[in-house]
Amino acid sequence: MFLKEYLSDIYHATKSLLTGMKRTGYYFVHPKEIITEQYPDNRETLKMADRFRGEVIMPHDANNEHACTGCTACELACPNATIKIITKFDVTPEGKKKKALDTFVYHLELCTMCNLCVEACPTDAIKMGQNFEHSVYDRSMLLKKLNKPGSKIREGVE
Amino acid sequence: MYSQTEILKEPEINSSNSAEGELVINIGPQHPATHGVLHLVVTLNGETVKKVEPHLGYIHRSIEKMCESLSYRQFIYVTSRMDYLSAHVNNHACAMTVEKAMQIEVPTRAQYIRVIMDELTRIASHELWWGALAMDLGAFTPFFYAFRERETINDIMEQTCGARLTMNYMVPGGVMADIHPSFQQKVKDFIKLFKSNIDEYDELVTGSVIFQSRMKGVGCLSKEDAISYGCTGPVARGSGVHCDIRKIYPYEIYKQVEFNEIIETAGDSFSRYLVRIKEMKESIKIIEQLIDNIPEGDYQAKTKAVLKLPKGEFYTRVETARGELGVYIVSEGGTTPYRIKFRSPGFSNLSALDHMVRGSKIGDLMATMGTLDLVIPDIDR
Amino acid sequence: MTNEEVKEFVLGIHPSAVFDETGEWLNIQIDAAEWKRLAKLLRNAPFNFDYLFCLTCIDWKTFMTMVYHLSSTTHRHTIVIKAKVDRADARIESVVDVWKTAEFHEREVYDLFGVHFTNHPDLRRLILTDDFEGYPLRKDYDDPVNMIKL
Amino acid sequence: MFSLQGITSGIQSFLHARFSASGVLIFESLIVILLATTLFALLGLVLVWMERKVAAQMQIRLGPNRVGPMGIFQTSADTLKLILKEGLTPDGADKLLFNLAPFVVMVVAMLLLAPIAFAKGFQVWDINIGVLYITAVSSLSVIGILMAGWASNNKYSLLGAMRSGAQIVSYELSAGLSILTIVVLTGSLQLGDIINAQQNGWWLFKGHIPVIIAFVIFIIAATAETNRAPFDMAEAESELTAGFHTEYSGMKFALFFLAEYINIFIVCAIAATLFLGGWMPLHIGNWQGFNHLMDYIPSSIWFFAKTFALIFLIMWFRWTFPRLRVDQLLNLEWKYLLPISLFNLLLVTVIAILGWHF
Repeated sequence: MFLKEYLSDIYHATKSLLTGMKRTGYYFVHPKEIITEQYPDNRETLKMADRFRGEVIMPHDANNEHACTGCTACELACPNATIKIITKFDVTPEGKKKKALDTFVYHLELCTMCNLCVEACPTDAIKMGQNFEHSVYDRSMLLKKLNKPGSKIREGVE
Repeated sequence: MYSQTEILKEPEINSSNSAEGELVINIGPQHPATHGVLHLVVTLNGETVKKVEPHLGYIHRSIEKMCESLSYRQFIYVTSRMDYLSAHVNNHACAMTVEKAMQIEVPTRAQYIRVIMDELTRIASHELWWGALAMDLGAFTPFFYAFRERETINDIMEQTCGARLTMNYMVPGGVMADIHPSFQQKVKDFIKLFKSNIDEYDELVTGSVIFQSRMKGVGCLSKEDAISYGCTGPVARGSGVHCDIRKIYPYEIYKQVEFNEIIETAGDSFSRYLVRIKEMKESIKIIEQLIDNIPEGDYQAKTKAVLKLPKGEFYTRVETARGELGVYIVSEGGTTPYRIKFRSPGFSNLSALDHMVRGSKIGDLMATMGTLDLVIPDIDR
Repeated sequence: MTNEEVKEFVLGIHPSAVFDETGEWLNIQIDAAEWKRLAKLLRNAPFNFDYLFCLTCIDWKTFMTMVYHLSSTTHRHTIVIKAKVDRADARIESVVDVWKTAEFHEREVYDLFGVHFTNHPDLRRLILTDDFEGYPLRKDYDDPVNMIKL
Repeated sequence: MFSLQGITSGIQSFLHARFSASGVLIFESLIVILLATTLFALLGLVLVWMERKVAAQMQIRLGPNRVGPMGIFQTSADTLKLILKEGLTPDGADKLLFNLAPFVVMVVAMLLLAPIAFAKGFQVWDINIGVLYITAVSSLSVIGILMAGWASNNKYSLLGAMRSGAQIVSYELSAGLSILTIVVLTGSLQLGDIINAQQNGWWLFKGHIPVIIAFVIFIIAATAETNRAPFDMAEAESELTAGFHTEYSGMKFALFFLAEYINIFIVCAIAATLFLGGWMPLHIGNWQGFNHLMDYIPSSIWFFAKTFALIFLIMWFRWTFPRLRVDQLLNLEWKYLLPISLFNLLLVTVIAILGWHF
């Protein structure tokens, strides 16, 4: 009886090991199953999901106009002090002073892509961009100004 | 904070009690098997483990203190950084605590989405654990097979939540955005892929005689000890403790879903392994029940811009992939929590490690640690 | 098993306990000195509160409160025990021999709040370095270098 | 037919015509040293590349694919990097032993090269106790590993070295016993004789089931002796980070790394020689036509094909199985492999005495 157990032990052990080898062997002879993505080579075909959060961007239209009123809702919503909004006072044709965005400072190096600023924005002035290739040689290069030079607020955005 | 010399100072090891013939080795903070920066001071007698003493804190960010200065909308994203493999579930627990305190009714659609996301996260987490466990035992190949499936989940997450690991998708009152139009199809594709591939796991690892001999009878934890050490999740369920929060204190729509709480009674590493493998299948069952029945409606309840919790104490428990996560908020009525405590599952599970591995071999220490499924940021917080 | 039974039981041991049922679970405010005796009795029959799932501390600036969340795996009942400890000389008896999980949790609280647990088998800093000064989770702790203020 | 035998005898007669006997010996030694070193370098590069490619394919990856076509120059680039790296010697290490250890391991691997017949008539030294020589020399490599582990002054290294010692000493037994089955069948310790005995069929096919069992045991023991997964207790990266070579860096590490692969090559070459006929083409009994057809394939190709097939098998093990625990490793040897190989040897002896083999 002992010998029978001993032999069946060996048989089952060998069988289980061969089953495992069959699985790896299967993949060895089926190169089609390879899932490697050759990243820098596939940049042309690489499409990020449209909701992917890579960085905060401020879309500008053809007239170099954005929708940011400088209300600082995003600045307040940000948990990491990533956003700093510097406002200025524009003078409207009627002669009234109006608060407007001067510079939208964005610290990419502090950003955790939590999307809270985008959620907080009442005018949809900012959104999440899909660019993920952020590496630079100097940390200061991660400090960005989101509003383009000379841009102004779009008509009708309050 | 520290001067250069202090950092360079030799780490102090409890050399006072190392008797003749005992060897004290530092496993970690940089070690292939500790999955992060866990530092174990192991006292050995030859190959036999005499004592294991975890030293924590290498990745302590004091999230609890940080949260005290963050608003109730902001603090959720930080919790993704605790147990990063169950980021969704952590966010979920926090959102639920806020909802409970403010009595916000979450729309049914949001509840469905949340539960599906939770279960996907659970599968992804268990996949990673499976691969990492096999790697701890010296088999590299399973890791890649596990990641193949996990990648599909990450793609689904990326498409709907916008991020792959730290999603911050749950907000008080629901979820941040509606599901992506192709979400349901992608999840169904994943289920199909997963069902065809889960057998490979058994072929490659579960059935293997080497794996079984490494796992069976190793790192035993009795039911009483599991409860006393506060173990939860698959660790406790492997010892026969009924502790699935989804079953005993159902939240969201878990009450309406049919699934089994997986219980194994042996209490060794292999039963913990089986619990997790079976749990993945149960999670698939839950997703299958929900994915086609997501009701129409809002994905987010209307909430005020600034959330203020009433004065009081609020505690929520959820089941993460590693066990019971508790969020304990003490509010003074302001916009930020007065004190917040995260009862992390890994912390309690780790405390049982010493008890489990005393007297076994170094290889068993690795196997047991692998089945505890430790995520160090979750332990350190 | 109801809250009333627990109340009655606790009052029998510790007459000056204060109860609060406004929250989700029964809150019992006790004296720190009585805690260990009560813990042992609660752990055993009839209630069998064998599962200590959360052990933490709250700093109320003038005093501190130890909070123990206890649950019974047989009765599925949860209670919260609170014990006031002095802030200058925070001291409470350890419950490691009642619930083993308390060992790590107490060390964590000792580390971050500076509550001294008497009779703890191995009360050392768990997270911070042994020569660290101060208790970071106390409200008056200030670290101008590492803390980011918004 | 192209044959390496022609070249070797050509060189020999060329040298004999010009130099005295001792001069010929010196020249031949120089040639052998040159060839052996080249072979080592080439084998190291090829085997490491092969391992990475095999692993990648099994792990549904591509593997190295940047340096050169299919990444074939990847290992050359790695070697270049390792040569350029600083070789650190830790404080408190026994400097002499620490620096000597990689060379001991390497020299042992080189010595083992001597009796191996790479092709018909292409052999450094057909010593008449070839098999004994192999078993004796191969057990020396453990000294290098123990030296490395001890001299590093590192607890991981020490544990790894001790494990390695226990392991190699035990697995020598069953490896030796499996080799003995062939010696019993052939009646000679000389590798040339063993190969010639397989003229009408390889021992694996001629010797019935006992030889197949011996072959399987030899492969297992060889895997263990070369410290390869699932028996890589000495390195066990999840337990001992890198085991006995934890403290090594730069070229000294590269020597260990190279020696591991050379050892694999050598044990596989020995297995191929003993069980699969070495350079002997596949001959089946007295099927003259078939045998002649097989003879058209050069003997060196036969040898390398067999060896690399066995190397692939060992790599296949590595990328499939989890690692054994140290006590299970010894259990496997003492409870399973050793009794089986003892019994097996008895069977083979009976077969050999009664002449039951083909």
